[in-house]
Amino acid sequence: MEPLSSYIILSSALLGIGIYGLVSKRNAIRLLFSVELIVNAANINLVAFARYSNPPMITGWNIVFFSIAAAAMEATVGLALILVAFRLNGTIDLRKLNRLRG
Amino acid sequence: MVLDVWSLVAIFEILVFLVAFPLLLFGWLMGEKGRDPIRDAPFESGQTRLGEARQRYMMQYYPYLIMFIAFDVVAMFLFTWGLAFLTVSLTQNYLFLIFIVVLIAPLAYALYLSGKREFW
Amino acid sequence: MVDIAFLAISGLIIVSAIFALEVKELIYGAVGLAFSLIGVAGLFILLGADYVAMFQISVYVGAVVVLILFTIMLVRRESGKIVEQEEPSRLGRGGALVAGLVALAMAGAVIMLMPGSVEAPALYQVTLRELGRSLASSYAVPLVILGLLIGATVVGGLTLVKVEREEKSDGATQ
Amino acid sequence: MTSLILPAPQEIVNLAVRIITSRTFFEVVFFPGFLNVMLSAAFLTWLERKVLARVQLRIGPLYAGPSGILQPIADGVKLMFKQMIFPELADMKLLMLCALGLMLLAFAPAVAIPFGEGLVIANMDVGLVYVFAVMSLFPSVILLIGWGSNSKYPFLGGLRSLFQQVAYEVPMWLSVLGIVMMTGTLNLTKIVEAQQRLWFVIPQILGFAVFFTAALAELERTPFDLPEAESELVMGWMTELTGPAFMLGFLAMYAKLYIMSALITTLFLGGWSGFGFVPQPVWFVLKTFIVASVIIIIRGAFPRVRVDILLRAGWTRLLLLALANIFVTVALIISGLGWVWRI
Repeated sequence: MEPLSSYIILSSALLGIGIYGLVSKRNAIRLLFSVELIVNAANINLVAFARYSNPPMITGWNIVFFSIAAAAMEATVGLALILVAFRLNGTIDLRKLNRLRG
Repeated sequence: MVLDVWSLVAIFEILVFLVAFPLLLFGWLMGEKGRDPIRDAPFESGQTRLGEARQRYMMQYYPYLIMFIAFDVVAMFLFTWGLAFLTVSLTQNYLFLIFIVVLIAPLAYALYLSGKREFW
Repeated sequence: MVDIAFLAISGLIIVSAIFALEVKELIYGAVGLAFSLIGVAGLFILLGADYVAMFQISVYVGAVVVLILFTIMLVRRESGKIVEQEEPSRLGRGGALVAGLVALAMAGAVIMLMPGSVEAPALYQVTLRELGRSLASSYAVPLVILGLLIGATVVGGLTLVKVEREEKSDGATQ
Repeated sequence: MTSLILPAPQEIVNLAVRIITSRTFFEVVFFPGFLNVMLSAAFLTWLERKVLARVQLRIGPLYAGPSGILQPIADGVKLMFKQMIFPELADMKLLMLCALGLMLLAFAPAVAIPFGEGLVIANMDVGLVYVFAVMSLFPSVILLIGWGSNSKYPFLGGLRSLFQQVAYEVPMWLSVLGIVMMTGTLNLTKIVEAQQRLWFVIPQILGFAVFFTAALAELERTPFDLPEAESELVMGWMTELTGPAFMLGFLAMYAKLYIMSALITTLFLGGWSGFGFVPQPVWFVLKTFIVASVIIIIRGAFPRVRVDILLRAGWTRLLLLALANIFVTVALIISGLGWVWRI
């Protein structure tokens, strides 16, 4: 087994990639990808800590179940929003979706 | 040499890949190459091609897709309940019944919407 | 053996996550995301959480990725081949910088604060029954709230996407 | 020190012999594993043509081997040497990747299915959910094939396939919940062991009906073969696959049929259990092929249904039946009959 720190480094890297996408991408679907990646980074941490705590706990798993379910629901609503935005504006480029700006 | 369950799965998948990929590669290497505008035209039962292929979307079935995502999650949670059903007390089993009952109204709404063609 | 598996899986996760964000075609991006999520499921398996991994595959890769693919196909309908014109501008470089700093800070902080190197306890077998029992006993209220969330998602998503009939008929008459 | 750098050839040979003669190797490569699924899928293509021919008062394949049994091999060789033609706007890399992915996905569930007592490659605790999780990846791959072909028939076929598989996945999962509740396990070996006294098809008859219907839809077989309706959509999402790529897709579909029949056998028909001195794997394979034959005969006997009716029926009737099955199971367990299936 690897030490716990390797899992944490991996999940930090995934978090970094997700934040990079959130900051620099303009396509709404890409942003959704980034959010999913960040959620997954958190899930990796939860499961890893559940495995490495002594004695191992099942709590981490349960939280991950809820996290995955909530992320799936969030993606559903997000995609519906993207669909509506595309229907109204003909684009999903977030920089062009600034009709509310005065 | 005892391998654990998931490495056996990985070995099996690698085996399938090692058989399937050379088949594909072999066919690609042996086959004739080069493009021909008539032969490469998409199959349209002998008609000439009219417009983009990626045109007709079955938008009226979108509610089914959203229901699928909702009930996929519900089914996975219900499996954990099914596993514990024999060992959990009856009062705690009611909880999962509430979990199902809560979802009946949204399901009915989605079915109602999917039945109305004019919304999609 | 396990070390090789961990390295391979983490490589898959990172590479396909970057691929998902950087590739030009959005469809390929979705495929990359699917591979990344499968990699995370593999990581869960390494950590002994088989059921969580199956949950991840069936909900994320089996359901969410399908919806993402469908939406991408719908969104690209009228707008030609490439939807986005990405410019690798200073925004991209700044984003990379911020992301790198955040990741470094996170990893550094956690590893500094952790007492020594934590070793895993001996392999444990969580029986799946225990899992269901803990869900049924300790997580009763969250579960019902999750049910409400799922219901709200179904209703909300459908109400968002559906076309209002009056609007449509108005457009037809004008 | 020299042995560290390069092990003696004798050791390599010894290791190879030990691997090849090991039980694991046999299981992975031959019997419950790769060759079994591959040859059974090839056999099923022959069986389908033969049975359909009998239903339609024809003879079917005749020339290759005794009564045409070598026809699949001839077909395979023919397809291998065909040129791969992709339409002009198609995404060739994506199509090849998806054909390969179909093959990997179709074979993957075979590892979890027990073909005899202890005769299973990976005896995993989450076997049932593993099979379902792998099967839930099919719709996205098929959708990608339809999209990548950039041709109208495959695209429509892919979309239909997506909606159909997605609609019937949930009733399929819920119909199995009764079995999970009765046995309290997801391990397929233990589920078979629980059926030693009575097969699950008796108490779970409702679940069996739902599962069988949903399996037909998941397999895209008649009466639910809308994704590849020959008279409307040519070959559905497989229209633009050619040569070896088509072979992989076709083989994957029949492997999926075989695996699904094996799953029905495992869950409802007692798995390997039989009587007499016939070995267990023979029983299992026999039952599997009987189920597959029934599925094939249905193709010869029923017409196709319309797509909106199909989807609506899946989400209303079948889902309700699956939920009813859960309540029937709860009643069965509360009434004290649960001991019959206790392991």
